[in-house]
Amino acid sequence: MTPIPPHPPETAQTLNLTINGRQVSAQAGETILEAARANDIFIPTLCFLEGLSAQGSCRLCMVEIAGSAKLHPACVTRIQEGMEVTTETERLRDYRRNIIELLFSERNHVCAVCVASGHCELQDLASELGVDHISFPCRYPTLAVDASHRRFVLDHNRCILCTRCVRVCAEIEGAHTWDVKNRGIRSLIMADFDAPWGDSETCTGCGKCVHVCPTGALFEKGLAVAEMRKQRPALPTLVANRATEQR
Amino acid sequence: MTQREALQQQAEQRQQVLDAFSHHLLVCAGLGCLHNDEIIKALRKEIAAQGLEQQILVRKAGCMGLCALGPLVLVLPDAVYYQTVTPQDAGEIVAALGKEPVQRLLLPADLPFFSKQQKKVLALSGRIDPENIDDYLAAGGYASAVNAITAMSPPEILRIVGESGLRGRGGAGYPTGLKWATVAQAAGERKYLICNADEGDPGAFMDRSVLESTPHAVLEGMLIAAYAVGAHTGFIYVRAEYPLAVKRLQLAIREAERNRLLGQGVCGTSFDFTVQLRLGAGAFVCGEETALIESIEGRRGTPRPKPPYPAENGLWGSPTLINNVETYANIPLIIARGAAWFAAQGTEQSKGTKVFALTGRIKHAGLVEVPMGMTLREIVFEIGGGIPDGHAFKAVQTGGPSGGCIPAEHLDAPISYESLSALGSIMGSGGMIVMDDTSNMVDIVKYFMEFCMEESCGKCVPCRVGTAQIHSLLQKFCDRQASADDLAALETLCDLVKTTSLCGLGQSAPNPVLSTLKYFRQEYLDRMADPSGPHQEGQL
Amino acid sequence: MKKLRFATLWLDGCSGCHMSLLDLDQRLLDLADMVDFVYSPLVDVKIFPEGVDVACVEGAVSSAEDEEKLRMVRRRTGLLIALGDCAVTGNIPAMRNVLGGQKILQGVYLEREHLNAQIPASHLPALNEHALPLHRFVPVDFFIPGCPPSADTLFAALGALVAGRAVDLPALTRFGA
Amino acid sequence: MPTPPSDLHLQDKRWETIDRVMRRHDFRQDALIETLHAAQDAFGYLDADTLRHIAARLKTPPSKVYGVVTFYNHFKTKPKGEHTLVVCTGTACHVKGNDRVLAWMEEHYQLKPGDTTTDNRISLLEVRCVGACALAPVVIADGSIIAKKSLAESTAMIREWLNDAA
Repeated sequence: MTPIPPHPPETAQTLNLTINGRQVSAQAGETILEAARANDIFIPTLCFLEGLSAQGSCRLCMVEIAGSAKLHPACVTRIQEGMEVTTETERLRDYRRNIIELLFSERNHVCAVCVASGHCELQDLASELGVDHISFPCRYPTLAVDASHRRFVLDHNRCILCTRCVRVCAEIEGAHTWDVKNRGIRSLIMADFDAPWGDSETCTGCGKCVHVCPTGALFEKGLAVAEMRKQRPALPTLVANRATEQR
Repeated sequence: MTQREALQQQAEQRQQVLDAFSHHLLVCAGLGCLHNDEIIKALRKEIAAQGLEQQILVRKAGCMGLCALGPLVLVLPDAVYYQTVTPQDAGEIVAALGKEPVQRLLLPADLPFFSKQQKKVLALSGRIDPENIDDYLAAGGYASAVNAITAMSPPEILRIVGESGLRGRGGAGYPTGLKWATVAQAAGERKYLICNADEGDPGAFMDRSVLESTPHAVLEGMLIAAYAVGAHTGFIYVRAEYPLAVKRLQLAIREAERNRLLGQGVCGTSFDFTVQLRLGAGAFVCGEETALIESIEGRRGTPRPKPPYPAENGLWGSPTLINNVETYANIPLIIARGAAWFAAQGTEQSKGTKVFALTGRIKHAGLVEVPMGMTLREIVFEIGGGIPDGHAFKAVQTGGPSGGCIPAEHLDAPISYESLSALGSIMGSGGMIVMDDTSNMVDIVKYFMEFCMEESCGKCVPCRVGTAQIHSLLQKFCDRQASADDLAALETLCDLVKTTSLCGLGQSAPNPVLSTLKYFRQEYLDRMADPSGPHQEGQL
Repeated sequence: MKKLRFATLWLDGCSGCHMSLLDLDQRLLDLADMVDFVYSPLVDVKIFPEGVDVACVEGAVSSAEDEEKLRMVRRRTGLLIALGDCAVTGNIPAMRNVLGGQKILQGVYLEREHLNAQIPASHLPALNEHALPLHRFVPVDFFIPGCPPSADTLFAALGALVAGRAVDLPALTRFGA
Repeated sequence: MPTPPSDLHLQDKRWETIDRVMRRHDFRQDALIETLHAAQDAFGYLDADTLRHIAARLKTPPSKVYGVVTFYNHFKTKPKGEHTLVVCTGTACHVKGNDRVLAWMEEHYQLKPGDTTTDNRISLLEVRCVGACALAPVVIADGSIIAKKSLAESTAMIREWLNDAA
C-alpha cells in the first residue's frame, strides 16, 4: 500500500491543466482523479475510496496524458502544470469494459440473487460502461461463504479483491483484521490467521468493511436480494476528526 | 600506515604467496560443477602424496562458464582447461603438470566458446577464490573503491558513470548514471542502496554466477555507488534458492568489514557504509523494484504504482538506489579504466558487455559475456556451438518468461536493448534459452504463461485475471479446441494485460504470446479445432 | 411493409423472461402489429420454422438438447437475441457450475433423496458439465440482460429493433435488474 | 488480542535463534520475513503457534503475518516429509523434459508438487529454477543433484533413491 502523503498546505500552489479539453485548475499535489471529480468529470473507479490510501490496482481509472504513450491511473497520478488529460476515448472505454468483464469472469457474480443488487458498484459500472455480456469464459471457482460472524457475512464469490476492507480496517479502524492470503488468481481476503470471521480475535465488529465493500461480498445478515444498501462511512471526516482529537 | 597502504600491502603479500607456486590448479566451485569439493580433495591428496605442496596450489575458483562440460579445472600459468573432470583424474592431471596436458580431458584451446567472448565483468570469474578477499585484492580488487572514496568526489563519480553510458543490467535498461544522479539529488537525510539479486527468471543464472564467483566485485560496486549517492545502508536482496551465493556473500561482507572496506569509517575516511543481506522467499515479482522494497519492509511483495520512483521515494519512504548484480559489478571496472574505455565497447545506445546464461537445446550451455552488438547467430552457433543431436534451430527466447521468442530469420540481429525490443522481446536480465524443432511453441508459451499466472501477485485486475484467462485460452489451443474467436480473444487479452497492468511483470507477461503469434502464427492455426468437425466451443 | 417473422425459445431458465413478454399486456397487440409470432412457447407451433428474422432465446444452455436447439435456431434465424441474464451470463442455472453436472445430479437425486434414490436417466437429455450463456456456442447479435428484463425494456428494445432504431439498453436494464 | 502461544512450544531451545533474529531488528515489523526464515530453518515449517508467537513479538497483526506467509512460495505451513525430491521447473529444465518427470511422479507415486506421502516419508517439491540451467534437467534428491539425465535415466535414479529412502 502506498499512502499518498498529505498535500503540503503551505506550498499549495494552483496548477492549470486540461481534462478532455476543458481548462481546469487544481492544487499542486492533487491527483488527476481529485481534479476531475472536483470538476464533475467522471472517471470510473473501484479500488479507490476517498479517505483510504490509493493503490491503483483496479486499473479502471486509466487515462491518457498527452505526450505519453502509456496509460496512467488517475487515482495515483499527480497533476502537473499544463498537463493534457483525456479520460474518455474509445480505447479507454474498451479497456475498462474488458476489465469489468474480467472481474465478472473471475468469480461467481449472480446479480439476480445478490443482496447488493441495485447498490453495487460493479453492477453499476457494467451498466455505465455498456457491458451487456461477459465475452471471456467464466472461471467458476469453488469458493466459500463465511457466515460465522454474528452480524455479517463474507461471500468470496462476490469479492473483487479491491482490498477496501483491508485498508479501512488497517488504516481507519486500526484493527487490521483483514488481509489477503495467497497470491495471483488464488488470492483471497482472510481474517487473522485465516480464521472464520466469527472467531477473529482482532475484529471489533465495527462494520466499516461491510459498508466500504463495493459489491455484495460483505453484507449484513438477515437481508434478502437487493436489500443491502451500503452506507459509505464518511472516511475523510473520520480521519480529520481523529487527527483533531489526538492533537 | 594508511588503510590504503595496508590493503596494498595485503594484496602484494598474497601475490607473493601465489607467485611462489609453479602451478595453480583452479577448480570451478560453482553450483554447476558437481562434486568439485571431491575433485579438490583428490587433487590435494595426490599432491601431498607426491610431496608437491610447495610447488602446486589447488584453489577453489568461481564459474569458468562452460557449465555444459563441467566440472572444469584450469591449469595456470599454462591456461589449459580440463573438462568433465572426476576425482579419479587427479593423478593424471598432477602428473601432466609441466608436461604434455592430458589429451583425454583437454578442451581445445581455440574453442570459440572462449575465444569469441570478451570477459570484463567475468574476467576474474574462475580465476580467483571467491571465498578469499586477498585473492580479490591481489587481482586489483577494491582499488577502484578505495580510489573513489579517498580521492574522488561524488559528482566526479556520477559524471564518469553517466558518461560511460552504462544501462541497468536487470532488464529495463534505464541509464545507470541518470538513476544515480536522481538519488544523489533527491532530498532526504537518509538514503538507501539496494542490490537486486532476486534473479527469478527461470533459465537465468547470471547473477548467481557473479555472486558465487566474485562477490567482492558486487560489494565494491555497491560501495562506490553508496559513496556517490550518499547512502550509508545497503541491502542485497538475494534469492533463498541460491544457498551458495548467500554463503559466499555473507563471508564476503564479513571479510570486507574486517578489512574496513565496509562499516564505520570506510578506508579510514569518515564515510560509513554497511551492507545487510535479505533473503527472498520465492516470489518472482520481487524482482520488480517496488515489490522488492515491499518485501524488504517485511510485507507481501506487491508492486507499488510508479511514480513515485524509488529514486525519490523508496525503502521506508527514503530515496533509494536499486541496481542489479551485474550493474554493480561493472562499476569497479568503469572507475578503474574510465568512461571512455567502457563506452568504446558495444553499440551506439547499448554500451559495454552483457552476461548471458545460454541454455536449452544448445551444445555449449553456460555463462557467457559478449560485447553488445554481437549477433544472436554468433552467440548461439559459434559460442554456443549450435544445436546438438542434428536438430534444427527454431527460436531463442531472451529476457526470461516474459521475453519474446526470436525466430531463425532474425538471428543476425545484434544484441542490444533496442534491437531486442524491436523484435518484440526484451534484454531482461540475460537469460537466453534456445529451442529446437522438438519444441512446440504453443506448449512453451503456455508454460511461460503458467509461470506468469502463478507468479502474478494478484494486486491488479488485468494481470491477476488476464494471465489466468490467457492461460486457459492457450490450454484450448493445446487441446485443439480453439476457435477463431479464441484467437481474437487471445490478442485482445494480451493487449489489455500489456497496456493496463500495474507493473513490469504484467506488462511483459504477454510478450511470449505476442512474439509467437507474430513469428509462429501457423503453430496456433494448426492447433485450432477442425472447423469442419463438431463445434466444440462449449467445452471449457 | 412485410412483417418480421419473430420467434422465442425457452432453454434453461425459469420462463420469467417470457412472463415479461406477457407482461406487455395490451402492448402485445402493438407487437403483433409489428411482427408475426412464428414460434414460441406462447403460441401453438411445434416446429421451429426456417427463415425467422428475429429470435429471442431465454435461458442458459445446460444440456445437449439445449445445444442442439440453439444451433438449429441460429441456422434458421437472422438476428439472434440473448434474452435475460440466463441466456446472457448463465445466471442462476450457472450457479451449479462450481460443482459440475454429475456432482449436482448426485447431490440432488442421490444424496438428499431417501426414497427410491436414482438419477433420472431415460428419455432425458444429458446434462452438460456447465450451464453456459448462448454466446459460448453460437454468435449472438444482441444481448438484453435483466432477471427478467422488464416488459418496458422488452417493448423498447424490440420496438427499436423492428424500426431499425438504436436503443440505449444500459439505461433500461442491467444484470440482475 | 491474540492468545499467547503455549509455553511448551516456547521452551524449545530453537526459539533462542529466532528471538535473536528479532532482537537484531529491534523487533520491528519489517523483521517479519527474516524471522519467518529463521523459524522455518529451525522447525522445518511454520505452524500456528510459531506464527502466533512471531506476530505477538513483532506486534504485527495476525492477518498481515499470514498474508506474508502465504504470499511467498518458500514458506511452508505443513511439515515436509523426511526425504524431499525437488524437481526444477525452470525453463531450461522444462525444455529438457522435467514436466515429464513430474507426470511420472504423479503416475507412479501419486505425488503432485507440494504433496507428501501419507506415511510422511517423502515430499515432492517443485522450484522455479535453481539456476543450474546448464545442467538441465535438474532433479535434487535430498540435496544431491541429478543432472543432465534422460527421462529414463533420471526416473530410474529416482526410483532407486525412493527405494533406499522409503
